[in-house]
Amino acid sequence: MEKDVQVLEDVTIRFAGDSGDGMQLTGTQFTNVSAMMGNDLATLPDFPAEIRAPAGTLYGVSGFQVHIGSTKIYTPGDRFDVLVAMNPAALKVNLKELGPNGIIIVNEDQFNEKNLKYAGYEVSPLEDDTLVKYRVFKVKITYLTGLALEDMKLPAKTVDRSKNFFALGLVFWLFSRDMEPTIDWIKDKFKKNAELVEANIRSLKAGFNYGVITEAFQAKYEISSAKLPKGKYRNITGNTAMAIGLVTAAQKAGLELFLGSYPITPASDILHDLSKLKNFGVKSFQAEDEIAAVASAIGASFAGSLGITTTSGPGVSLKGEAIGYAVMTELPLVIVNIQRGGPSTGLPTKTEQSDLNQAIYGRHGEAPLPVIAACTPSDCFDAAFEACRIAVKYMTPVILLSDGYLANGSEPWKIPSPEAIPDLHVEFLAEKNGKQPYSRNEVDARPWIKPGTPNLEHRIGGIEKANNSGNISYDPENHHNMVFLRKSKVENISKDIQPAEVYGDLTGDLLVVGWGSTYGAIRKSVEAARSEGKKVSHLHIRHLYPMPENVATVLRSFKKVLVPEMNTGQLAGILRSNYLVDTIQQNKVHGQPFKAAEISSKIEEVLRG
Amino acid sequence: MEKDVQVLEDVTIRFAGDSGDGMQLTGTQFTNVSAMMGNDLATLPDFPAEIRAPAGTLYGVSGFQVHIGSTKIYTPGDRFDVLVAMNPAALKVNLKELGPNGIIIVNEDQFNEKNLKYAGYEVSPLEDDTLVKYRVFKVKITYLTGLALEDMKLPAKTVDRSKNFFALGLVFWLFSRDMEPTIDWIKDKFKKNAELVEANIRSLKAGFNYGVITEAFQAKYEISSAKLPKGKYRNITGNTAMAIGLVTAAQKAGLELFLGSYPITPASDILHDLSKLKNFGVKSFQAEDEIAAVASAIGASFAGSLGITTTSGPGVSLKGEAIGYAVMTELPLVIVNIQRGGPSTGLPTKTEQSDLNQAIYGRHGEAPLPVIAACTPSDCFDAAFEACRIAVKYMTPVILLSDGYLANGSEPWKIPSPEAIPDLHVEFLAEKNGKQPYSRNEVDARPWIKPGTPNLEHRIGGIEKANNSGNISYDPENHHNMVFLRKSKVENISKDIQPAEVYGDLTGDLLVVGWGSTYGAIRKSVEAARSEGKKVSHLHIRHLYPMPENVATVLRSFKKVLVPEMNTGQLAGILRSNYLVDTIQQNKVHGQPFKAAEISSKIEEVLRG
Amino acid sequence: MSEVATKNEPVKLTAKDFASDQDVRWCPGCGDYAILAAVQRTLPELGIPREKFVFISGIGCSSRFPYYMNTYGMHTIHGRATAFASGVKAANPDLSVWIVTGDGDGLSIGGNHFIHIIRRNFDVNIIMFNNEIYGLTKGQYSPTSEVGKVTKSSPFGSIDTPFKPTSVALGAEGGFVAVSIDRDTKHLQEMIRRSHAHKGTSFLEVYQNCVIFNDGAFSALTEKESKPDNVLYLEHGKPLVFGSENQKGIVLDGFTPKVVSLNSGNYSVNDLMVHDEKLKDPTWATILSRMNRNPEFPHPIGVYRDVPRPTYESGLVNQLEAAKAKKGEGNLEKLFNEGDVWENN
Amino acid sequence: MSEVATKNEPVKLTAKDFASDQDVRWCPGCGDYAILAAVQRTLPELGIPREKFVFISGIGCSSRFPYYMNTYGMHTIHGRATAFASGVKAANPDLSVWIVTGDGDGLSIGGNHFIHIIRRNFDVNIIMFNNEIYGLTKGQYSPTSEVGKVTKSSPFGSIDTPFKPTSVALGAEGGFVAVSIDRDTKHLQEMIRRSHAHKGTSFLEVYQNCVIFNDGAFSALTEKESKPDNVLYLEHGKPLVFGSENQKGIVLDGFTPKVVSLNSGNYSVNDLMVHDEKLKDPTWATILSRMNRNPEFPHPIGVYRDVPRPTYESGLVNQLEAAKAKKGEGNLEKLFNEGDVWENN
Ligand SMILES: Cc1ncc(C[n+]2csc(CCOP(=O)(O)OP(=O)(O)O)c2C)c(N)n1
Ligand SMILES: Cc1ncc(C[n+]2csc(CCOP(=O)(O)OP(=O)(O)O)c2C)c(N)n1
Ligand code: SF4
Ligand code: SF4
Ligand SMILES: [Mg+2]
Ligand SMILES: [Mg+2]
Repeated sequence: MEKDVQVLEDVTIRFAGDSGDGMQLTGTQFTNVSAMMGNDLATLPDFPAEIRAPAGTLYGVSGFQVHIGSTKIYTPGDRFDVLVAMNPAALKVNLKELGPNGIIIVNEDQFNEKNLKYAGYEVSPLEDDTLVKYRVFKVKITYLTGLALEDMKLPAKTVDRSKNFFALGLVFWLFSRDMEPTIDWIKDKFKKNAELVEANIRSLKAGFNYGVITEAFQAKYEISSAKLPKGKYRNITGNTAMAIGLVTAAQKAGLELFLGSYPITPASDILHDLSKLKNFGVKSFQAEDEIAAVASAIGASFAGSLGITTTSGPGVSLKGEAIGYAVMTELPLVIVNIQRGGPSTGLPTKTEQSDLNQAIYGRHGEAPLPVIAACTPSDCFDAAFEACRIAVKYMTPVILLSDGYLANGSEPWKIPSPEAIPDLHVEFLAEKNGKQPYSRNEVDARPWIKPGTPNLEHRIGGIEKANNSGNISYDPENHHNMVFLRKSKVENISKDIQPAEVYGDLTGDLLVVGWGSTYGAIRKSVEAARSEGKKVSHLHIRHLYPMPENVATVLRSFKKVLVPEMNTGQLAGILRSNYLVDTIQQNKVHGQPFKAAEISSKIEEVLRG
Repeated sequence: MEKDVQVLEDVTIRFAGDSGDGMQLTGTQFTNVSAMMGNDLATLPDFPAEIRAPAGTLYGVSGFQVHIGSTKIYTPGDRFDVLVAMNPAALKVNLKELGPNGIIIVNEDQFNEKNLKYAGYEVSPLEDDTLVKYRVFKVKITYLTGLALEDMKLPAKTVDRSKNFFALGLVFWLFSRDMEPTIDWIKDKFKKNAELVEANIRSLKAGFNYGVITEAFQAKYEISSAKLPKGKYRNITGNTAMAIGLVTAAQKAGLELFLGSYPITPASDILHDLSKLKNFGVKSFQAEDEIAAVASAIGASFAGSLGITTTSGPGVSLKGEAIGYAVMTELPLVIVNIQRGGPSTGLPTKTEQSDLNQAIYGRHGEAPLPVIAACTPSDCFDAAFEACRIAVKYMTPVILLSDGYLANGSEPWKIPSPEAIPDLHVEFLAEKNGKQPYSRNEVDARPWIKPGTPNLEHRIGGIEKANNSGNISYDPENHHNMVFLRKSKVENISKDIQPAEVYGDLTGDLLVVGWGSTYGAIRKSVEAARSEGKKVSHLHIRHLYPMPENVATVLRSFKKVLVPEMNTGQLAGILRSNYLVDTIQQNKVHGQPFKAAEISSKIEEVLRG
Repeated sequence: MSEVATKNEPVKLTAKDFASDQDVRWCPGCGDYAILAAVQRTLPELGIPREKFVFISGIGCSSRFPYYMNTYGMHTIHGRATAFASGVKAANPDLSVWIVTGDGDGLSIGGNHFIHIIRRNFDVNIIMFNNEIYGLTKGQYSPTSEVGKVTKSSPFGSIDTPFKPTSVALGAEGGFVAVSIDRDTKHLQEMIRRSHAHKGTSFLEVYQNCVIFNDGAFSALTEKESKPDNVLYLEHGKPLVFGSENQKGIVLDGFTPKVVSLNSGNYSVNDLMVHDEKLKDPTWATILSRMNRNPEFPHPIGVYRDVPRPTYESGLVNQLEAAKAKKGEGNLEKLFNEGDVWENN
Repeated sequence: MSEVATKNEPVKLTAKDFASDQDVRWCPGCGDYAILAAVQRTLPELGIPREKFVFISGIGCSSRFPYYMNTYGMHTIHGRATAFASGVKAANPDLSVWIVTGDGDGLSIGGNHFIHIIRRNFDVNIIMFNNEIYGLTKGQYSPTSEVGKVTKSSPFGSIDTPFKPTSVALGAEGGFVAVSIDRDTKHLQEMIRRSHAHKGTSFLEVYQNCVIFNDGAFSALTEKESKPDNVLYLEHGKPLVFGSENQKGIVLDGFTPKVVSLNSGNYSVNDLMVHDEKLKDPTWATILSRMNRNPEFPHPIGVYRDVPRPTYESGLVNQLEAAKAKKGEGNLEKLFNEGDVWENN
């Protein structure tokens, strides 16, 4: 049977099921195939806090959302157009974000009494009018997968674990995806188990063919490839990009990378990724806690490595004292904070931007250090590189902020050529030449002296030091001067960084200012507003401390300033303090990224009022 | 021989010598006697960082400054009028702060070659013209003490240890002090050693008589008693006042006080003081580190005690995570931070105000909590009481800031009547009555439920909680609401606190805004400016977060706002952010309190230009 | 705690009374379920009113425990449960305080508080769920994981020598040290009872299976075929015998334990070491704690050591009472007026 | 470290070469001076170029140590020296890393890093100055202060059972554990040498007199009259003899050591325990570490245990080399292009 083919500019799909249903894997495969077919895209995995919650429960639902398109994609999509729900709980949890007239594909087999009860449905939503506004496709996925594998005589568990490939196959068909990359992937992934390879490929094809054959679907869709800049691409998550960025910086600086880390959601994957890169000379050290993690990284920096420590908010709260020590000893160090919902343990698997104040102010004493934030998954690569650049050039700890959304979300990364990446010149002091441990160069950085170098023996420590000599000094004047020297050294970095990115005109009615992962949602909403002729621009601040010099001027060139943040207004507070500029806040602390539409309506509201 | 008696309005004396010379004791005795004679006063001890540095060294000099007067005394004195220098190093270190035409009393016996060399004097300053501008009294204190004790046949060490009493006796004579209280004190202090009692009293009297007899001194001085409000007084240091304030609050709340603490300069004395108060039901727990200290205090609060933890900056940096937990679990807790020079280990024995930003912002996530600062030594009592009041009324952790200067400095404390101190009504939930662990009362506080209460079993934790039930909740809306509820609960405390204190008119040319221990110096300089007819007022902010409601209006009623701080401008930054008001900063980070004169000249500068 | 019971109405509770209304959210098959059940079954026997129990945990899968107990509870922050518990117990010694922790929570980030609470000897009960892995963060090696273990954070195998939790506890002056297994319900209940009975800090390590990230770590100790050769049940006053037919035993050669066969004719039961929990010196307990370093040896399960010493909170309370007896109940008037006081008129 | 020496020019340094230009600022009479002198005197013998030494400390009087050594040094933050040192050694295994800590720094706030570095077995040397008090903060009790000790923070006497630092180290898998005394210069130098010689974490506890806040804490071990009865010098392979005329010895009754008189005629030297540092099981060392719990017993001074096992950094370096051998030196081009890559044209 021939079906209609409709061409879409973009589509957002959410795969949802039990933690054990393999939804992350299914979503990732769909993503990778779409990427390879040239779509731009953004993804949003959404894990439950439980490792493997009991099947069928609401809190055990695991989701993976992917937004693909033939134009630039900024966000994983405000709502989704297609919901694949492997059980009633997945339907229940996700239905409210399905867009008007959206497509629902359900595994009908799972809509039994027990599961309906778990999901809190008294009557099956497939039977009443819950879903009348949507296009519902009830598919007996479990049953059909079973049929497809019948002659293989596999254990029931194995059959059950293949059903996500059936679902994936069906969605592949629906959106005219190429199955080959996934088939290759299955072959590689399960290469030690020929039976599984066979079962999964069969299920995938069965799902695809179901789309071809059945009458249920009237139309299928196509999404043309996006006009991304020429080049090689791969789909990349923020955490992987971060790990690669850090290693790249170490290589370009000619340093060994030492990672001192302690596992914590959502930062652990950076530790995992870097642990694999031993052939890059990466020494990863799983410390006993976050204090030991940062302390060991500082020790490694003292010894001449690039010391890195990765964590999330609670870990940063523990590292404060040691970070202050790095400020005092003026050693390079990058502290990566993958922010999550706070305060305290908060919402560990959810995203938030609430650690900005802590990054800037969260240590005792005057302990200034540069703070940088990544804005998209692939930007984590660049932000990591930039953080390392500043750390080694200025002999300073740097805090690099990302968040749960960037960490696990993904997008196509235009793979750079390693040669095109600038070198980070690091020179260790090799001979005295009149220099002392706290001598200053043209940017007020002190020399980096590697233990093992003859005649440069010296001691550093957390007590105030005399400038130049670095000896302990209780002298009041010296203390005053050193406090201000450390501050001005960092503040002068503002001359050595890219101006903050302005999208749109340099003056206007409204400036929407953001930082970090709200980048995409803000950009999309500002783009939309501008396309309607509104005088709105977007200022994205990547360097939070010190800020680029252009921020002051840009802020003052707009009638109003709107600051959307996933916190209660931390950047807004800082802008007010720095620039005495009034701000309008838009704050959402839901553990979820902003939807572009939310910002769009705020823009309208502000412009109206 | 009769001598002139001159009446002074105030005088500042600095006692200085080796760490082993007993200068703290000497200064304290002079202070107490002056206090009992009705003078107002303020003191400034100045310890070396070393426990007992080698005799004669510059860094081993220990000083104690006391400013007494017959009028209100706000500071320990910008400069001193009298310097008692027990050795050359003490002279060298202190000379630059001796006022014009100041009196120097030196122990001539110590000006030997060795000591002069230690102090870096090539020629004895008693021989060249180093001291021409001063009135120098060379006294062979060691020799004369020896003479006075000759027939007692004491070991040389004991004789040497008595010489500070000789110096004290001499100063007592010079300022017409009464020796009796000190004699009583000696009798009590050394009651186990009759020989020491005798030796010290003899030395004291010998010093006094030396003043009477010798021709060296032409005049002696008197300082009339100050017109302090009627009442009973004692001289008190900030740390002692803090300890008493905390116990008072616990008693007035009908709670046991649990102190979880870890020693750290300059906070340890609070631990020491509270450890003695076991008959008040105070349970003091010296934990293994600061994390255990704060965690145990939170545990104690959960169990129904008033949980307190005392520390200094580095300790607060370690406590951040647990403090966030107290925010989430909404338990009362007072975190006392006796600020010292930072960052890192910094200048541990010196004073500074650089932990304000940390107090307000120094935790991951949105973790708002009230921040209060004491402003004088005796005010530590009131501030401690206020911090406890807020903690138990609002079920919230509170950060209470003091600093090294307040901690060790002293002033007369008008002893309140315990009955006049208000009760802090604390009610534990005893029965459900429809309440849940996270129900809210009229000020949005949740109920305090003591384990051991039947039928109210419940669990708390650091994961986001559903309002009312307090159960774990991953619900996005609930999280958003709870983040804002915790914030508004704290911000609404602004309605329940005293307005910020304004000294002077409510409008004018210049408002000098301060917080914490700069209170005295600012007040003195503003008083001076006003006495010259300048339109200057002083706004003192005791509640730093939330601020009292009057701050906004007052700030906007002056042409200029000057913010002197012992940091790089932390309060200034907050005022700018909160009120969009431009500030002029005066920052001194010397590890020493401001001198009133420094602020006076800044006031002039600002008014001029 | 037994005084508590007599002071109050006799309580007749059941396991169900200790189950909270919260859904238990561990992975299906996780060993944590069995431990929860064992605790819920044992508490009613202790004769303590439910409201006097407090369960305190850190962070980890295991540390979700308090939510499932219908008692007072604190789910605290990672590694600090022991420190929170110290405050709870000091503030109210009348409470029965239970600490639930994991091998990561208790021995990695929480190692310091762990050794300090043990030396101070608060009368609290620590149950450490040792699954030799970080469960909640999805599978990194822990301080009890074996050398060479491949995990997400040790893709080439761990190079950390693991701790023996019992050795650490003994090195820190542990007065009560015991080991049990999630699957061995009866034994586990007995150990919980014994933990409670000990006055002072009791440390109970429970081998716990993480089905997702470290499945089968203890299968040698739980599977029918292998268990008899790998588990040595300790009983006070009894010789150390094990094996499917009780055909093996432990003798001591100097300080070094040796496995001997009772069938060989060279050794009889009378030659074997006799277990003594009550030895003042912890030497024997230390030998037990290190026995299973060698694959030939069985894992000693049971109470290694049970030697009381004064508790911290009793010392504290004594000092308070002595001070009150000596100086009288604290009086603010007196306190305010200490030292040199003068009057201004 | 000995390879290091051969790789470089032979160095001929003296104690003076290891003294920095900073004034030593301990209290006159403090035991720290003697330890500093012993270290400065011993290092030149080790045949390591001066620039390869790194001294790392935490905070405390003792932790001022690095400032006085003309080597590389880090005076870090309270309790964390061991953690900083782990990073230094991992980053550059070629350095000779020495950690100086106090009983408060190393066992109170730093207890966790202490036990973890020991179990991981970095090849570093820890010297703990144990004065049984907090010196720098002016006299509070420490985790090694005895029960009942009256200090500023324990005005009614401490109620904390103290740690035996050596027991803690052994419980944490310590491979080298030794004890010396500040006043016993020669012995101390020998122990420093031995610490250095051990591959892996060496732990040397030095009893150190704080003249200001805990004067005489170890006088029984240092004063001429009392020393012979209170100090037991350990020598590998030698029987445990002590007393002014070597008239006393130690025998073992089960696991329990007993003091016997060699004059009584009941015991001869041949009956005594013979010290063995090399026993694989730490049992004997554990007995030594707890011996002086009883006032009748002497304090064992010397090397309790010296049993090497692979170091952490060697494991780390091996993994790096293996990875490079297998996959080749890391190549960014390859790394960037891992996984599914596509071309947009
Ligand atoms: C300060 C801090 N660091 C890290 C984490 C992340 N974290 C949570 S649980 C855990 C380890 C859990 O291991 P374990 O204690 O063995 O418990 P299990 O999950 O295995 O029961 C870690 C590292 C955290 N929550 N807080
Ligand atoms: C985070 C932190 N907490 C507390 C302190 C205060 N402090 C400095 S040294 C010290 C204890 C010192 O005792 P010990 O390690 O035994 O060294 P000693 O002075 O006796 O040589 C303490 C509590 C600090 N510097 N930093
Ligand atoms: S991850 Fe492991 S320990 Fe955690 S709940 Fe699942 S099975 Fe249990
Ligand atoms: S206080 Fe004690 S340990 Fe510190 S330097 Fe003085 S004598 Fe030594
Ligand atoms: Mg575990
Ligand atoms: Mg000490």
